[in-house]
Amino acid sequence: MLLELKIMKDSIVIIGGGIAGLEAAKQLLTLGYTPIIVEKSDHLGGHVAGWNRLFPDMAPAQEIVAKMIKDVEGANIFLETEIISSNKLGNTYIVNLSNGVTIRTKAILIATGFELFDAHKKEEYGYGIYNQVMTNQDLEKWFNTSVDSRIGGKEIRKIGFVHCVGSRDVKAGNSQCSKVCCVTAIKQAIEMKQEFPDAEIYCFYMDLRLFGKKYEDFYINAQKDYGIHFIRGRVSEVSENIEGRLLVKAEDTLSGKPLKVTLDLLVLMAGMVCNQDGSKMASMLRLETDSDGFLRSKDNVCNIVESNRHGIFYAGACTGTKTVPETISEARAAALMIHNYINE
Amino acid sequence: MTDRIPAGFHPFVIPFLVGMGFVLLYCLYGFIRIMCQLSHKDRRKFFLSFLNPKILWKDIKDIFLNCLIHVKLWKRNKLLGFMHSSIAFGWFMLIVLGHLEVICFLPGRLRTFYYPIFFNFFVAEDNATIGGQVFFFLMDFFLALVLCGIILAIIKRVHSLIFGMRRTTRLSLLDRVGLYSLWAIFPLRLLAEGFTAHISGGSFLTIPLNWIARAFLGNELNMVPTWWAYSIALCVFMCVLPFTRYMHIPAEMLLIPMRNAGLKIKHARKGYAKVMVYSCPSCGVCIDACPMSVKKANTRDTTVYLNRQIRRGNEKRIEEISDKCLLCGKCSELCQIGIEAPKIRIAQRARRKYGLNQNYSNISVGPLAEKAFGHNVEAKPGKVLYFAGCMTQLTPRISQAMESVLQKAGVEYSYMDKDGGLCCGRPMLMAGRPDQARQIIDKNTGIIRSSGCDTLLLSCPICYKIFKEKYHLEGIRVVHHSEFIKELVDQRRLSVRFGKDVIVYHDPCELGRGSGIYEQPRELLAALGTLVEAEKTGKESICCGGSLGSLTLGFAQREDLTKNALRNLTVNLPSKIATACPLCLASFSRYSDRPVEDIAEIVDQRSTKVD
Amino acid sequence: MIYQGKQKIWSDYQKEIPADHWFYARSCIRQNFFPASETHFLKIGRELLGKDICDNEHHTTCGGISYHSDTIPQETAMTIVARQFAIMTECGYKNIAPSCITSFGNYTEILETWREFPELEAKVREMLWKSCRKEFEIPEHVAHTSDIMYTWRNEIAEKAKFRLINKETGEPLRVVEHIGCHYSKMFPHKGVGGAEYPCVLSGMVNSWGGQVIDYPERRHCCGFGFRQYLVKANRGYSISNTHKKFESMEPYKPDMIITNCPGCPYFLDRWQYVIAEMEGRTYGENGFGIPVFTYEEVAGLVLGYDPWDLGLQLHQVAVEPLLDKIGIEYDPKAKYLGLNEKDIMKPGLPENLRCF
Amino acid sequence: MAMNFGFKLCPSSALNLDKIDTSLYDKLVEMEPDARICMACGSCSATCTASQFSGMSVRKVLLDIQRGKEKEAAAMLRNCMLCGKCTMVCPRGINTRHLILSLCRIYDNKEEQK
Repeated sequence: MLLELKIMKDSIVIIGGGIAGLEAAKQLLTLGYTPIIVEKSDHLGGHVAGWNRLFPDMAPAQEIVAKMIKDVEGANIFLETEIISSNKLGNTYIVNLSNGVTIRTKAILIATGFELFDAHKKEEYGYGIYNQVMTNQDLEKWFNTSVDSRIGGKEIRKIGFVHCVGSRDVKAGNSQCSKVCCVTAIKQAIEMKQEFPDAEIYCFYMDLRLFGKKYEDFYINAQKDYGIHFIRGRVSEVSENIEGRLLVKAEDTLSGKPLKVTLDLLVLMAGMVCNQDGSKMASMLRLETDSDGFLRSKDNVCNIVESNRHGIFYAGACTGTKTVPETISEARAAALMIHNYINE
Repeated sequence: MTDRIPAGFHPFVIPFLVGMGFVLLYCLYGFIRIMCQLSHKDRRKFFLSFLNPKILWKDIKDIFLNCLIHVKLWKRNKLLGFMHSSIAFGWFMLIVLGHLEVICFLPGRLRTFYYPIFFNFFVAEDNATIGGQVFFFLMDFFLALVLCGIILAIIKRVHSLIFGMRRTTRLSLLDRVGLYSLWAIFPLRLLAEGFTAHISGGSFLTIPLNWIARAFLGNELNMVPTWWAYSIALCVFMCVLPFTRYMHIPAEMLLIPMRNAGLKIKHARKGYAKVMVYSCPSCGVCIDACPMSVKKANTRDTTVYLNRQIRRGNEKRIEEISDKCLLCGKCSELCQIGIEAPKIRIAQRARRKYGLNQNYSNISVGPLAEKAFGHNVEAKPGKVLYFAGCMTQLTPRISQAMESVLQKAGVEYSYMDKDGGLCCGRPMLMAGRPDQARQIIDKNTGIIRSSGCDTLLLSCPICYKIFKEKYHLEGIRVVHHSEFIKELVDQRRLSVRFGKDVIVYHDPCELGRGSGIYEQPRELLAALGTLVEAEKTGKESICCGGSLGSLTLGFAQREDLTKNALRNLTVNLPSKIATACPLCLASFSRYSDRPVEDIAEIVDQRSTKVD
Repeated sequence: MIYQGKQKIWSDYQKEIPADHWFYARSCIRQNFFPASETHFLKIGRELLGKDICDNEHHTTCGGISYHSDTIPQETAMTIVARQFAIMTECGYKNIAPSCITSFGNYTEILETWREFPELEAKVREMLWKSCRKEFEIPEHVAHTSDIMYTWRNEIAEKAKFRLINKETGEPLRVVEHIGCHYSKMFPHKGVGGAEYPCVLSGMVNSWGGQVIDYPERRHCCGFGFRQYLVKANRGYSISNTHKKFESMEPYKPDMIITNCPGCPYFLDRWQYVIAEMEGRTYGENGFGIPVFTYEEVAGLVLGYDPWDLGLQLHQVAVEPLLDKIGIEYDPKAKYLGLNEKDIMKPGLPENLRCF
Repeated sequence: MAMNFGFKLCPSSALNLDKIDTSLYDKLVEMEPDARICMACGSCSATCTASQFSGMSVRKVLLDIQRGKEKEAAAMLRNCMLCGKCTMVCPRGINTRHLILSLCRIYDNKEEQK
């Protein structure tokens, strides 16, 4: 009994303090373990902490994250900390952290998540070059803070959303679909229409992939109630006209004609790519990368949360694009898998 | 009976005279206007019809039976029939008897116009005559009859369900004024005659009233005011009459000879249609009849309100109501007056101006016919041309079953629209665009003529109706597949087996009410399984909700209609719903909890080739 | 426009350009239409900056025109290019500097193709040997002559007599830079500054005092497009593209256009005449056109060479208003005098486009 | 006088959303809000009775009037037979039949308004 208890008190290293890490930590706490969250940034909650409202029910992201953070009060949390090295010793891993702490753990959970595609790489869209080009993440930040030099200076009459920026694009290094951008674009388009009721809003899409619960409703609402224009065609280039407004070119593939429109704001739906720091750390742990650039799971159908190495588990977007609910479910699954692994 | 007032006049008759004069002038004016609106040909037809004794007799018979006795209402609901005929016939008899009294006793006063109405005020009873007693009795009897009717009418306002009506019409303000004044006329007459009964004589109703009144009131001062009140009530009623539903009384008397003369609706708002609209008594039978009424909001779009809005000239509502209707024809079928509401609606739709009009001049018949029938088609007696129609293309199981049945029966046939054809033109017609429909009809006629067939077989009742009514296909028999298969079975070219299915048959609007085919499909189905009936069936069957007649009803708005029609069909727990229309099939299949099949499919499953 | 953003992109696309020892590959079109431009590139390089540039008379066309006009297969183009490399190798050079953008694109494309498909390279070596008995080495560097001029831009600026500044107002001249499509659109990393915001010409303009304008259709093709012009039935399409560019740049009131491709200056210049005569539309001030220059011509002008020595009389659009603006002196009478002072005759004047 | 070179400027086929006139579409949307929810699936075109004669497509009509191409849309609309098949198959439940009627109504063509 005593021995059992000792094992149960094991520490488990969770790399990444986003929603996957937080949720896994909460579950592990409930199961009686001591999770140690190692987060390289200065805050918990990852990307979600910077967002405003979440589809499909427009739940406030910050409240969700705040609740998740509150739920992991018993865990050890190291912010602004990275893993320097890790060695396997028998059944355990010795993990050295940048803050000098060394942890001996039976299991490591990788919850390093994703990284937003660097929209600068799509040079033709002029992110960082034109004053009125922003990303989905910038827009979420603006929803939260109402501060952004790109919005508010001039009157906004026309807004464009470019889907698939850095997704489904071999030349941008990511041939995969980032899954959530379509619904995010529609959500943000609706929110912008609410902010600027007189503005015309255009969504430039290649395919609309609205796979999730109630996502299609967003699409219908956007069309019907908000009059958002959907133009099937990928934006080919963006330039600035003499008034400093954006001239956007695309093909209207449904008409089979080139199309241009002048806009006051262009929002790029930057896709998800694997977190590069996470990948580096994964290669340090001798984990493999899958063909889509994300970390390779033991099996992509039945065993997404397990890696090919004993004692190393995954949760969330480090293994591929995930929605928030998928990430949370996966974090719970990972916690259970870790529990089973330790009790093997 | 002698004159009580030597002058034969009292000022209280003035209101009545004013009201009567107004109504008569108004009706005369209305009649002249209507006549002017008729085309020359129609006007001639109308007046000539009175010279035809057969039509004249029919006019008189129809007016008597419909306007006074309300025979159709009796058939629908006895209490409702009694209520209407007691008021109408009773009042009519009061007027007739009043005149008879004047003729019998004071023939010199007949030209005063008001004597027959206020007879009892102006006369004094002398030595009681037998004739007088008979009249007194009859007058009291009919007054009692009318009063019964009025009481029933009051009850109906509160409890319409007793009269077989779930919903009644919501009355307009003037309608209410008219209604209350109508209600007031007869009790006031009773009072007035009661107060004068000791002078003018009375019978079982008025004499006791006179005793009571005189016992309690004791003087004759009440007499004149009650006659005034009676006259004023008459005046009010007649003055508002042209602006209320009671206009139906004179209008219907014009409508009946017009209909018997064979007039047709040419314009939604003029002539015959106008008389029809004014003939609507707002009884509200069409509200319950309307399949859309399953949703309360739709009740305001039923025929009674269309008529009312047309009378008011509310263009926006007229358009809304006209466009929304499914054109199922049930209101028209149940209408006591015989108002052809679907036709009025189509005529109304036809008034609309379009900035862009369809034109099919680019479609040439030759290549289409060649595509369907090949070169050198030989005319052959007995050869059948099968036209599936647009809607059947969306329910290919019907056309497949039809082909299979035709093959089993060894019928030689051509398939006109196997690779798609033209529309039949009925939807265009229903949308109120007869010129465009005519173009389509002409194209199709060309194709049919070059097929060499002498029978045109249709799977879709929508097509069937227009092919039958609007195409000029002399020498070619137009037949719906339910009739045709029935014939094949009767001629033993196809043998069918009885099965264990319990089948309910849904009458498609265009086939049943639209084309009068009710029995053939039922007889056919009875040979295939146990036939049960729906709650409302035949002429009263409920539209599936899918009708192309409605222009504005959206997909979501039709759901409740279809579900209600299904509820009606399944009261006798059938295991299978049979229909004979691709549109009904598609509508019902969407929501039905049991299989829905076309009659052709059921036949195909249960038939074999006759060796 | 966020200038820092552009600078960041420029820094991402810097190619290695050796300072000296180039094998010069001439351009078919430029030799004929802008002979002075090539001459002045050699003159500036050799005489002013003391560079070693080999101009060998045995090299030929690169085959680019025929290749892009679908008249020869790629293997033929490759063998022609291989022969150029062989001559370069024979002359003892390792870096090739084509004067033509199409050649530059052609060389780059062929080298990239050989890198992907070495068997093709082997085949071409065999074909070259069979046809000419020549062998070649792959050049270490391929740089367009505008790339090289780009590296010289600051030295030229130091030695310049004039700057791209309006003498009257002191304002920098508004310059449209037009880059040949085959410069970096196919291989962005082979161009200075990449494909979206190339800085090869804008770098020169900025160094020489001008101001580059960013107009919406700056990436658009000049309209030449080989088959689009060469097949007469397609010429309407060719000129429409040029028209689109001018319509887009016109609101910015550009003073001049600088180009680095053989076809572009020719078509941007001549189509202005055709548009003026067809539509009555001119794009410069006072009924003139917008003068179009090669980068060598612009370098020559800022260095103070005589405009007529630079061949500017061969332009359709009159250059004099611009020369006046900068303050460059010229002798109007000498405009149509040839090298030997002989009258080369004045061309007829167009109806709508103002010229001298 | 314009000189003839044997070739001409060809007008751009590009759709300029800044310049196109969408008043017809705006009017239609006011009458038929469902016109907005078309997702261009093409069911209507595939089933259209008139399409075999004319290339009629409700999807294209809607797109054309959104892009200000009223003439092209009108050419297609003239072939419609109002058979209602498109309404039957529309996955978004758009009352295409009424939409077509409304559109025919608001076309500003005085000559045809007989």
